[in-house]
Amino acid sequence: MNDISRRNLLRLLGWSSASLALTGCENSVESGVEDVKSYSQPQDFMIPGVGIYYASTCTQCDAGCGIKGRVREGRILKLEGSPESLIGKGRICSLGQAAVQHHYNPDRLKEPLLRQNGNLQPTTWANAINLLVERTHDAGDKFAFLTGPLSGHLKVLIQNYVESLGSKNHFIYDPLANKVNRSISEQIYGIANPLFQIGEAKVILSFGADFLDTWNSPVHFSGQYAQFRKANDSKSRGVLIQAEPKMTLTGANADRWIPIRPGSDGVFALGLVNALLEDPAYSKNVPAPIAEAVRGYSKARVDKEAGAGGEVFDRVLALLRQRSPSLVLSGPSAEGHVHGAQNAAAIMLLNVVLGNIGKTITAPAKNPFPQIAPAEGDTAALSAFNDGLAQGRFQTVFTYSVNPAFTAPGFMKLHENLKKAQFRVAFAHYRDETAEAADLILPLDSAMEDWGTHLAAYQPDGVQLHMQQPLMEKLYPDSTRSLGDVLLTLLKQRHPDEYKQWPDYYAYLKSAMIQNKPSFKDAAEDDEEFWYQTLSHGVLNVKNAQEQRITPDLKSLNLALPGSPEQDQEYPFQLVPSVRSNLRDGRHANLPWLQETPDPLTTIVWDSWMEIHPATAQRLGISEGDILEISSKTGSLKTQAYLFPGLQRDTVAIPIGQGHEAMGRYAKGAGVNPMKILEPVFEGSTGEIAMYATRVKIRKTNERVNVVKDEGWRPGAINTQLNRKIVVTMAASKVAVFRED
Amino acid sequence: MSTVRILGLFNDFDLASYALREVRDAYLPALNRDDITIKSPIEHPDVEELLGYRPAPIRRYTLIGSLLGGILGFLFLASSQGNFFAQQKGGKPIIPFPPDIVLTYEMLILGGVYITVLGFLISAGLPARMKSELYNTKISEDQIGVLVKSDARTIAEIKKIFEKHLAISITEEVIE
Amino acid sequence: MEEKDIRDDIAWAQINVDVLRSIEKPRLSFWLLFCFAGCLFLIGVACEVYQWRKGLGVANFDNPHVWGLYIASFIFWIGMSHSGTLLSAILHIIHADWRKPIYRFAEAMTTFSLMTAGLFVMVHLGRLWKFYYSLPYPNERWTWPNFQSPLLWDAMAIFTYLTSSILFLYVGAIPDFAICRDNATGWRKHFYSWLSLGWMGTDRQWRNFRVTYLTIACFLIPLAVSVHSIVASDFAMSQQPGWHVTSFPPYFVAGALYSGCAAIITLFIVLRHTFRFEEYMTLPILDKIGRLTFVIAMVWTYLNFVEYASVWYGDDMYAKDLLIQKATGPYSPFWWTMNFCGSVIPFLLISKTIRGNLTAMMIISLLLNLGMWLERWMIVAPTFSHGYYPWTMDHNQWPSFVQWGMVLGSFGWFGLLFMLFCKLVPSVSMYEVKEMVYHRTLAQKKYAREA
Amino acid sequence: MSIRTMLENWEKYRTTHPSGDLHKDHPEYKWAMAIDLDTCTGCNACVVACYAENNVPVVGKERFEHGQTMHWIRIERYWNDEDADTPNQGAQFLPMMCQQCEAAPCETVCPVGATNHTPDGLNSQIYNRCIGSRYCSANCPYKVRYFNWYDYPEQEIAWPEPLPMQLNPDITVRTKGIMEKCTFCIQRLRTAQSTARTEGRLVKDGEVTTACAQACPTGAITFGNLADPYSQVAKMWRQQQVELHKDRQDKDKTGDNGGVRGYRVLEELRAYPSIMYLERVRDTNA
Repeated sequence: MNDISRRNLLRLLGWSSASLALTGCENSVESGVEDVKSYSQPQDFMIPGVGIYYASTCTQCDAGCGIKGRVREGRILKLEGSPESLIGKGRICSLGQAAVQHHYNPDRLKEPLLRQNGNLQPTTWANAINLLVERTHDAGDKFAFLTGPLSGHLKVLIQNYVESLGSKNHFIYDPLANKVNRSISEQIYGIANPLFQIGEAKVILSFGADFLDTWNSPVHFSGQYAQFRKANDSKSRGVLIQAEPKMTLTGANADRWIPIRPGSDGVFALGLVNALLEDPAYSKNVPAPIAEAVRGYSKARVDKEAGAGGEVFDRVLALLRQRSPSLVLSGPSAEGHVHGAQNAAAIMLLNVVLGNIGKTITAPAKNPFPQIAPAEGDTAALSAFNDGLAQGRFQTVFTYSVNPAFTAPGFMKLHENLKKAQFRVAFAHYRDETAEAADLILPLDSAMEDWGTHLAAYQPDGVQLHMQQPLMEKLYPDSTRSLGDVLLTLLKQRHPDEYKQWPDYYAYLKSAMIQNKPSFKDAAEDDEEFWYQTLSHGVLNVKNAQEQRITPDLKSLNLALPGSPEQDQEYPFQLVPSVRSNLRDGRHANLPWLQETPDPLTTIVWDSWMEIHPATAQRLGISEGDILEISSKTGSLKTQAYLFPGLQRDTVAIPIGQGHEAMGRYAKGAGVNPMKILEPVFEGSTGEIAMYATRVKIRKTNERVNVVKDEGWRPGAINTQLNRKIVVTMAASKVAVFRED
Repeated sequence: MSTVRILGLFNDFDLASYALREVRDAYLPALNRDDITIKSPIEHPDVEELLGYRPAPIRRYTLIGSLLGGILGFLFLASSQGNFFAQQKGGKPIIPFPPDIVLTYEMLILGGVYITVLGFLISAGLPARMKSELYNTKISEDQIGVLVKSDARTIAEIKKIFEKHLAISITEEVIE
Repeated sequence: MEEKDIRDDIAWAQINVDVLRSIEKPRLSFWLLFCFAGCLFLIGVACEVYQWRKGLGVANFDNPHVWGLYIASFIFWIGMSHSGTLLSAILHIIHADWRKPIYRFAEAMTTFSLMTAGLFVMVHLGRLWKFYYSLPYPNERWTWPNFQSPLLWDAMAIFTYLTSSILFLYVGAIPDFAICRDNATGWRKHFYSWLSLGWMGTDRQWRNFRVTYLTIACFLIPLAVSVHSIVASDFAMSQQPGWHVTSFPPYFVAGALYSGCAAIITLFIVLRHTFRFEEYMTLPILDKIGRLTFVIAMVWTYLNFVEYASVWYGDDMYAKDLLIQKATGPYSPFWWTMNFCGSVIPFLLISKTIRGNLTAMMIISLLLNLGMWLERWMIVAPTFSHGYYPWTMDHNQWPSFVQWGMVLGSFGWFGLLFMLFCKLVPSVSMYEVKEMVYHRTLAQKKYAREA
Repeated sequence: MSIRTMLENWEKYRTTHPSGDLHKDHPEYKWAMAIDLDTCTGCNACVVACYAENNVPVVGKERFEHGQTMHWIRIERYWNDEDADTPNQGAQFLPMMCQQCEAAPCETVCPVGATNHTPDGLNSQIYNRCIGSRYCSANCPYKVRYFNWYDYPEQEIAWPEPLPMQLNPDITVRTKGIMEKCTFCIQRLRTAQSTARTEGRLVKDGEVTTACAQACPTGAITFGNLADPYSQVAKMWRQQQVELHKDRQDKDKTGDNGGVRGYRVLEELRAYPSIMYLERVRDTNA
């Protein structure tokens, strides 16, 4: 590797501007090629009939838990959490378990498809690669790459590739991003993703942050939640208060669930701030202008605008006063409005006032590797991408790990705009909506077959790099490829001299890791040994990662909240496109396990539904199973009604993730997609799509269906225990505390 | 001297019984009372009494049958339960009494009924060969037959008695 | 309407003639009816084939509704069987001679409805092809059925009951087979000679016959009672609300006799009409059965009421909820019909006029049996819909055409058997009618002499 | 010969269960659970784990609508009556699976003895002995037995190629017409037990656990050997003053359990379930 400079090598391998000293490494990386298969082929130490566990990383969501896969006779059977992962701590969620069904899915793409005279025909990889090369070699800025959130060396390769084409159009899109939070945290805390010490908090006030199910790092938070709930002689049982328009799973576990009016989170928070500031103990660390700004938020106003004042307000206030440290979280239902940033700011201000910074809100360790550091997505990226398409600026478009044709709001007309690009390439696992719209579909290895490195955006306790390795032999060895391999091939076309030394992605990764051995392990350790250790443990802890501290900065804090919106007569209801932990943005809709697992709160399976409050339903003469037509300004859809008490009265909720028109046998034709009727409303400061700002009207059709659900059938009533002793509830004050022995 | 069988058919039980009584009172030396048989369309105890006591040992069979059924039944149940993979069910003993008693009861009845029927066939001499005796289809309709087996001389006497009592028809047959 | 009872001066030969007429070569109408029954039966067979291939799901069972019409009909048919025993055995012991013309077909009914009930146990199984696991056959693994299970008691009891009543029926019919033999020609001659075992009406045969017949009758009565109390144990021995009821065994027995008597009335009228048995199946007999039915109906009503009352005052939450559900929930129409047919309709039987009116009696008897069938269904189904566990409570379940088809099929099957019986066995016991007539004449002579 | 066996073991054959002496009933193992409803969030991780571990078939929408679903463990969600207006204290979740009763109502009624009480305290189900009379399910108070109404492995929806490659070879897939239910992951237990036996010891606490307990993100499910007094689960049962052989716990006799949360569902039916739940807690100040 003499012909390329060392600095350049580090850039290629993703360690550039690493803040840790890297010792030189001169060993050849050709070795180990024959090991590529070795982790998925039966080996001499593999006893038939005995399961062996291989470490890897879960890619089902961006939390990035470490997993261990049980392999028998060369087949991956089941995934468990990896105890060595600081995120999952040996636990795993339903979503993660179902990853094997992505791998074995009957609808997986099994061959490259090329659009010839209108319809998609099978083609060869060689042919496909040639096409990619020729369509991109002079694309320059006419090339755009839309991906989901990325981290690790795949990110490096993608970015290197995009820039090697001389394009700046790499869009990172996450339909469920909490971008607003991140930017406001950036502004106030100086850190986009602070750590929330849920286990330490004595009381948690969460504004729609569904941290047990869908928010940030659910499995990690669930582990902390267990501590939070556990009372021992040192600490009492934590109290959870959830304020949100539609009950999430976290809300369902709250000691007090408050159905506040959608978007009024900021008002509620500022009301609390205002009330707290009367006490000098709290007012001391708040600058005067802010104290001034919040003065207006009286209890009365909270009551009027949030619909949650009075006795509830006092209870919350009292709890926050009595119990410290507390923790206030802001979730999607707070950000998803025009004034989302203000809501978030207000909530974080409340944290500052309560003095939670440094106690329950701490800074993560500094990530020394900016190049492989997680790049989180947002929805503004989609808008930008869509605009580019609309203006015809992009001729060649790649998509990977996103399905914009499904997740993009209807008003964007993204499906039409995609047609304006001449050459659309989808790196995909399924023939989903986006793939169907592409000219070239390239089937990728499943997460059980692929290599990779991952760094979590939400990384508790230091910095931990998660390795992803194949858990078994490829199911379709000749027809699916790893995106890393493809990118390397393409990069070799651009810069042969730089990349020729790595025959494939595996070799690239291995040399990369070995290059950076000193930042994880003892530099003296043998390379091969280090590599084997890395793979067998699946995680690498960065040695002495640099600690950070948060110093809240309350200057330039924008708290200008709008008054309560006047009643919209035509569109009387606020639409909540709720997130289902199983389906998320819809990418998991083709997994039978997840379709069959009942939604925790409604117990409905295999379908979509609209939740409406029983009282409201009664007023409108709606009963369970009625087919309703829900229309917004931009569109309408039809789905079944489900009477659900966990709603603010003028709110209705439709879960995201269903309503696929393609993708596979399980997803196709099940339910509806509420994203299609979102209004073109954007968050003021970040330009994010305001997910919770759509207003709808409801029309009852005369169709009716049986709601397919797991709970028992009660004519016109919610599902109760009928006075049987099934689930028993005890008052926290009564619980006997046992000393741990 | 040859043995002869004679069957006299009478119109009703009264005539038949008069005839029988006379045959009985005639004190024919060679006539064995057990050689007299009555054949009738319906059962008629008082006529049979003229022939003196004749046993019907069914009840003995019944007793034996039901005892066997009961005892063997219980032993079978208990021992098979003991030999079935001896794992408890519902926390009950492996050889539980209430169920076994229910089943024993059934088996007792089963044994009783079966052996009784067996006993019936044996003691009623069924199945019988029709050719072995004189028979007339009128018997199953409405006439009463009296069948006597004895030596030729006695039979001649009896024949007179039958005729005297207006037997409808008299048939004789010589056996060897 | 006063119709005379059986004439005392009727010639015995005449009796033979009248009765033997019924087993002559069948008429066209017989064959038509026979085919109809056959079609019903084939429907049942088709459903079973379909269910066998696809699995029980096609019958629309679900969790928790794991039982349905099959078990309900099973109890119904077992119940039907009890009347035969009642008429032939009990009345025989108490020397009620009016039973003599009608007990034969009642016994046949017993036998055939037991066979039908047996079918339902079969089609109910999830793996019919493995039904023999439930039989105690010796095998090298020493695996036996579980004798603790009331289902096994059922199997045992039904087997005993079926074979015993077949024997009872057969033994009781031997003298009549002899009559047939003496009057038949051709293949029937051989057939009946074989059946009559060479019966010649000798004193020895009659003597043993009398004792045997009486003994079996004595066995049959406790047996019949035990059979239906065991069927009741299927439920009473379980733990479910609405089933775990102490009064179930007598309740079931009463119900059984009840539906049995109703069925007898039906068949009585049918036979009397088709075979022109007015001479023998006389209205006075019908009148007696009518009274008997009414009495049993009242017993049943009482026990039914006792069950409700004990649930109500026992105040067991689960059972009480269930009772309320039965009366108000989705099953309420059937439940009320059941109570109406079972407890109100029988009061019509008080009227002598109605008891003497064939049409009325026909309709009533059918209604009574409808009520009794519903009773069985209302015992089985609601408990599943509203048991202990709130989460699985669900009243949406409804039997599919497969289940209904099998119920139809069972009636077809019963019809086939019964019609065959009518053509092969004299459905009126000739020799006993003769006895009856004979004894009555004797009695009258005696009376005349004394006067 | 059978009669001799019977007479020899007569004493043994006449003992009832549970006798009150756990170690007499289960000298080595008594598998049991403790589920903390305060930390159970109802997230369904256990349900999917069970599908993955036990080859539970997916039945699809139509079958699900007919109530013919197969999930061995289900998350139940209850409301209070007053929640119809506003569920101030959230919902009530409960994972319900076979309670592995010590005196199981399902066992006695099976005509062929396909379900029995095993020496290690499980309620076993012998698939190939089952003839599908469904009496066990009829008599189960918890309705946690699931019947194969169809030949689910044959149903296109359950395991189309190549999904069968995921099936766990340690246990079978079940054909139509037989009953199945939660087994406490018996394949895992047996493996651990035989390993321990070959090493001449008993299974250590934490050496084996069920799929649901292993997955649970909040660790709400504790699984272990109740016969081992030092196991976590035994400690919890002791701590919660719940005794296996009692149909009414002493602490409940006063009417106030003194803040000790342990209880068993439908305990009064005297089935002696092996799963102890810890009462859900709500803070009334909130």
